[in-house]
Amino acid sequence: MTTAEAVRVRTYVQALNEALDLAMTRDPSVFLLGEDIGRMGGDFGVTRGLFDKFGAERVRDTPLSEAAIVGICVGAAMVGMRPVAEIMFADFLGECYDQLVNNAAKMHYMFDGQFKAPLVVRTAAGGGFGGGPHHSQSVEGWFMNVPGLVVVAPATPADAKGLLAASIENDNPVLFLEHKGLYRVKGDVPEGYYTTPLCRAAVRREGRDVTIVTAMKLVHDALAAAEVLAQEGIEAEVIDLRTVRPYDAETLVASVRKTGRAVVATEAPKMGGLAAELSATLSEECFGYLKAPVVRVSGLDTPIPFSVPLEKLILPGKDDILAGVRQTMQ
Amino acid sequence: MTTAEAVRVRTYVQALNEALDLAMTRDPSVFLLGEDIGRMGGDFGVTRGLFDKFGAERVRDTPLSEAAIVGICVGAAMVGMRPVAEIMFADFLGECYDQLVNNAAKMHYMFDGQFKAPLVVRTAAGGGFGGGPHHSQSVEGWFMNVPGLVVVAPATPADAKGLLAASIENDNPVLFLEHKGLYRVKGDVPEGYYTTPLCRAAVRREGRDVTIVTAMKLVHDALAAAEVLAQEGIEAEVIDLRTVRPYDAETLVASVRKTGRAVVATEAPKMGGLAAELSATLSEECFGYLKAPVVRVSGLDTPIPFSVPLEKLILPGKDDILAGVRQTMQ
Amino acid sequence: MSIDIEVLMELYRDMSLVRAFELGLEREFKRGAVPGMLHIGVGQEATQAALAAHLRADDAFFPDHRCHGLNALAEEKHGGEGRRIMAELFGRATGVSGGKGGSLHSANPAVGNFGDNAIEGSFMVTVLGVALAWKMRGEPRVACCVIGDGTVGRGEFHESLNMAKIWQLPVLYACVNNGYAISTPVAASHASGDIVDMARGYGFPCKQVDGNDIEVAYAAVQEAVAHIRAGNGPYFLEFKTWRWQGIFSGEFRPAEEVRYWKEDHDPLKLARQALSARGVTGADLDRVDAEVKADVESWIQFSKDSPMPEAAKAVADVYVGWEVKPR
Amino acid sequence: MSIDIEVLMELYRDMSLVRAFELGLEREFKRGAVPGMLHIGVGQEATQAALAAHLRADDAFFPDHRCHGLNALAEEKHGGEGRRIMAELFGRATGVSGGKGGSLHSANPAVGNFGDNAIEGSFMVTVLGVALAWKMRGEPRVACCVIGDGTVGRGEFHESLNMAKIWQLPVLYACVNNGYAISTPVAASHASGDIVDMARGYGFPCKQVDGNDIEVAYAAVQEAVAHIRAGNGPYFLEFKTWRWQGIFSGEFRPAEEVRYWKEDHDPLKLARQALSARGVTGADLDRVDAEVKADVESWIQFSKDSPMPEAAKAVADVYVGWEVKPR
Ligand SMILES: Cc1ncc(C[n+]2csc(CCOP(=O)(O)OP(=O)(O)O)c2C)c(N)n1
Ligand SMILES: Cc1ncc(C[n+]2csc(CCOP(=O)(O)OP(=O)(O)O)c2C)c(N)n1
Ligand SMILES: [Mg+2]
Ligand SMILES: [Mg+2]
Repeated sequence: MTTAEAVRVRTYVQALNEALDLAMTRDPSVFLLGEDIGRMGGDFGVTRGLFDKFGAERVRDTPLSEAAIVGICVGAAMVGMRPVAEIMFADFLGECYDQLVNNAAKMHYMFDGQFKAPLVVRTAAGGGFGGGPHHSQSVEGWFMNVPGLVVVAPATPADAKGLLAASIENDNPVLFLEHKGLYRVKGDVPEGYYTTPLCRAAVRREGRDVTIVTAMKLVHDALAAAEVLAQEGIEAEVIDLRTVRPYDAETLVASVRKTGRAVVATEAPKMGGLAAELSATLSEECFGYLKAPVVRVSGLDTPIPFSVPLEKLILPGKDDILAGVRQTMQ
Repeated sequence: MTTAEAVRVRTYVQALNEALDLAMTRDPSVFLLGEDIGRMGGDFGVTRGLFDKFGAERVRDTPLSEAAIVGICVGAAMVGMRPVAEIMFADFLGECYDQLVNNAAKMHYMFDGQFKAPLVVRTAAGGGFGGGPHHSQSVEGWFMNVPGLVVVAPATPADAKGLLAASIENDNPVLFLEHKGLYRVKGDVPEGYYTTPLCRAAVRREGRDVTIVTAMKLVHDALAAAEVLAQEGIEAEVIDLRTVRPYDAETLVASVRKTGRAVVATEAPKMGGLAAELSATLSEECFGYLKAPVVRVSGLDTPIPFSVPLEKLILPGKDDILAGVRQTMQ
Repeated sequence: MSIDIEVLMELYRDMSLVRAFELGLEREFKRGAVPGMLHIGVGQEATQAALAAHLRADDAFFPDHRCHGLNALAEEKHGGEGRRIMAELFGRATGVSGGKGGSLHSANPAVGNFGDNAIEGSFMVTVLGVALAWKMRGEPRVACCVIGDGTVGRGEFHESLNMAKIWQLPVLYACVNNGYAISTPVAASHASGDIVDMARGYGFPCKQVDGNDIEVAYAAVQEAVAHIRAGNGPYFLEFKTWRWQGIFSGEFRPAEEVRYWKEDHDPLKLARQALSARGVTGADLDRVDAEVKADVESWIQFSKDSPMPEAAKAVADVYVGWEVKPR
Repeated sequence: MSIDIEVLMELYRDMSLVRAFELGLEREFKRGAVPGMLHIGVGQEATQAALAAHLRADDAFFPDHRCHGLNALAEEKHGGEGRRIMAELFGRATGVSGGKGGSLHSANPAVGNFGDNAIEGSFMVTVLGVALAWKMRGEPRVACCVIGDGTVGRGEFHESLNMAKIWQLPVLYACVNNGYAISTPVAASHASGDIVDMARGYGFPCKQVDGNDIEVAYAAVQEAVAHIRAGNGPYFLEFKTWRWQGIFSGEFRPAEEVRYWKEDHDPLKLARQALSARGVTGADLDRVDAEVKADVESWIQFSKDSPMPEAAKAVADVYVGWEVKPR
């Protein structure tokens, strides 16, 4: 972190709003675009007040044209702007997948470094509120196999602010995942402008017996699980990835080599996503240190159903993490 | 396989063409659509002759509207047709990602089984011919975290035919990946109509010392590597996945439990794709059996450059598989 | 162009049902009984009733996010059960999608309801496939998609209209122009505030009508459906209307605009005026209102009394033919 | 509307250069010296020369897959080197994209070349961002995208034209209608064989011109660029033209059509006629042809003599600021 000041309690939404406000104030090349982000302040209120402060030129409402929203970011970034788009729900990224994967992510490489694509695409990810199959997905797995893209996923208000500021400053295209289940969560947030480094995990809790690697909302479930485990004498180390691609393998590997046990917890389906990458790397890099197989605690391999009790069944939570840890301790 | 007959030598392209021809002959609900698949017979000649045989109604040229091409498949499948689309290059799937991921893959689930989406999207994947960043990608990693989707990837002419027929018969949405480096490859192909079961791997070569799990073009590199290794007294078992999602974990796990060593070889970038899923599952399921960490032999974590020597550097081949195996043998 | 009084009465009843459905639903949503998000179709009843009147059970329609009412009408008209639309919104096992879809994925192909897609507008290309299949099989059916003005921003609008034209597909585009996409006025989103202007370039019939005048809307759908069913290819209808729901809760539109649409140009009021001009008494209409309201209340009760889906449903139907493991 | 003879001579020279470039390139491709795929712009030289004449170094253009010639002209006119476009096609370190891009990703922002995107038409939305940035910064530049008739099938066509209009962005759409997308005739792909018909609904100036008559094409681009630069928002130009290249190798089009375009309506022949009507001799023009041909041959030689990119380039520039490990 740089130049942190007084610390106050803020929600995750407020923290994001502060980051946008401060980034726009210090850098005239930063501007926002997305659906209903202007007067209305965005579907979740992240851009609230910014239209009044910065005007319609820098806080732009768009049509429902997701491909164009991201395309505009890429083009504007090519000529030195720092656009920050809001895609209302992460599920809609399918509409601009080409722009992110084939254009933004490859821009710097395929033109031999002549262009950069310093853009941020913010979006609301994750389930747990009865949003159904098209408003609840955890989409980082769609992008894990895409070199050139950065995927950031804050778990706390302080990180939401610092990582968003860092993402805007960063010269790479950043997909910035905000978990809907965290928007109302409160936490200490330093005043003023600061950045939290990308690609660096945070050890949220130290422990000697098992490492829980996770991100976003499940960080909180993991910490709650760790409390329960502590009462049983099991000391879990909880690591919050913060950036999921490229991620901080060093910190994870060091922790798992220490504890000898690893649980990887992600909300997305188990097969083929972030959880698989983490389990693979930990298994490969900690071979010989591991006392038990890595356990993936993930969403079930299904779409996300609307009905609340069904959604509860398919998404993982504290109890599933507990079960996962116990499995590694056997 | 069902009802196989006389065996002849055919190319992969011819084998695919036979599957389409036979499937269209036996089932009037099968039809084809895509760009330049009619008179021209497709960019790689897979649909050659079918326009003349089946007419413009069942072999439909489309505009450059990839989203619509897949959307049409979904809609037609909802009312009982079995559409087979050609997306000219796999890289263009970014344009129809939403239709595949949010519509086709979730259709059966989110409407409680009331609809099915028995469609096939065929596409040309893979690099190695100087196609550059937008005509060379291995895209299975984009879809590995998508429940509801089937991803099929044949390595031989016989499988190309049998798996395509099976994909068309199957009631799920199938993404069918044809490797451009295999189109001209020849092999024995049974005459007549037959299907090769989905989600079943093939053991291409038996061996006791190490298991190489792979798919598509790299199957051939792995077999070549196994020949070299055999001369050194190392007997490699080579497994061709054939279906990459959902894949045949049972066969892989049994093999690796037997050999105690595993190399996972994929053309796509290492991080976050199919290779990660395989390494994770093998590490988790074969813990205690593994004598060495699973090794991933993959494309480098970069886009695919145009220049031929650079492309050679970033794509894996026989030598990289050899190096990977030797690493597991240490 | 005057409609039979019996037909007009039925249309009134349908509109009244849509309104009762939406108001009852909104009440339950505010009470917390309905999970997720909710888009309410109050104000757009005439459009929905007009579509329901002409679409058959063996046609297909893709409803948008404000079409609970249309979905319920399709159930009632074609041998289904309107209450199963309500139950779906409550996430119950008795819902048309077994509770797995909710507001945005309520489908029942038996009554022609092919389900919404919460990726707004994605079904603009799906509808082509349905229409193509029917055309290939020589079945004179109509495939309809209901899209909002905002949804017209999606690139699929172009791919869809273009391909519907070149293949002369039996597609009815029913564009519900209620002036806004969430908070964004149509004029700020589109090259033209009149969506037909953007559709005309594709060279098939396009018509803009008053979507709140049930007689006009009914006649327009009738003509469009006849055109399509006769094998003449696609038709684009733009219904000018207005939604009462603001941004989720708050009202953000000019007071005069609100007053005009709620007071002067409410589709139900307009229909009542037309009916009383033809001799129907207010008491008769009140009776209709009371009946449909009672129906809706019973549907709400049915929904509340219905069981949640069984746990096994969470992993059912991911694939046809393969099982997914429960936890 | 008559053009200065000096200007016309320069345009002829430019067209001749484009043709020589493409024919030389095609020859080397057939010999196996150029890897990958190749789309040749022979027949479309007038469009490319007209664009090159009016676009400045500080404008931006997104060239399509047949625009090697336009790319080379932009180099030559704005202080770059045409031979670096050739070298890029050979995948050499001296290419504008260091050999990493090839035919479909040759860029050089110093001369306004923002690079092609091999996902046809994806840059139709990218161009909006460039134009928006300039508009926000008050820079009177033009952002141009060159698209084929086939590419118009993409949904981004709609998203792009719509947003260019609502934000009045300085975008020049240069649509090269050569009658086919690979093997598919424009009439089989589009609601109208005249692409302007589909563009007009967006409410900004759209014009269809003979893309093979350099005087007409030149004047059309001049007018469009002036309109845009003056802050009047987007402009759509459709150039009617024809490509000599068939489907990769084979010819599939009617003989009469081939004859018309190659014999009667070849842009170079037309320009020669116009110039000789104004007194320029065939020998003068032949000299121009010989000069540019010699240039192109030297570029080919330069390309062949250039080194391949260094191995380190394979993993360079994936991310700004982070390294990717080599094998
Ligand atoms: C692709 C996509 N983008 C954005 C949204 C979020 N969203 C839901 S409804 C809506 C507004 C739609 O406006 P309109 O089509 O006019 O329908 P209305 O709500 O006015 O009836 C938006 C932006 C979405 N569901 N899908
Ligand atoms: C999104 C996408 N779809 C398909 C292709 C394959 N493709 C390359 S060029 C081409 C035809 C383009 O036609 P047109 O725009 O008319 O350009 P022309 O080749 O006639 O100059 C196609 C289909 C592609 N590159 N990108
Ligand atoms: Mg609207
Ligand atoms: Mg063309």
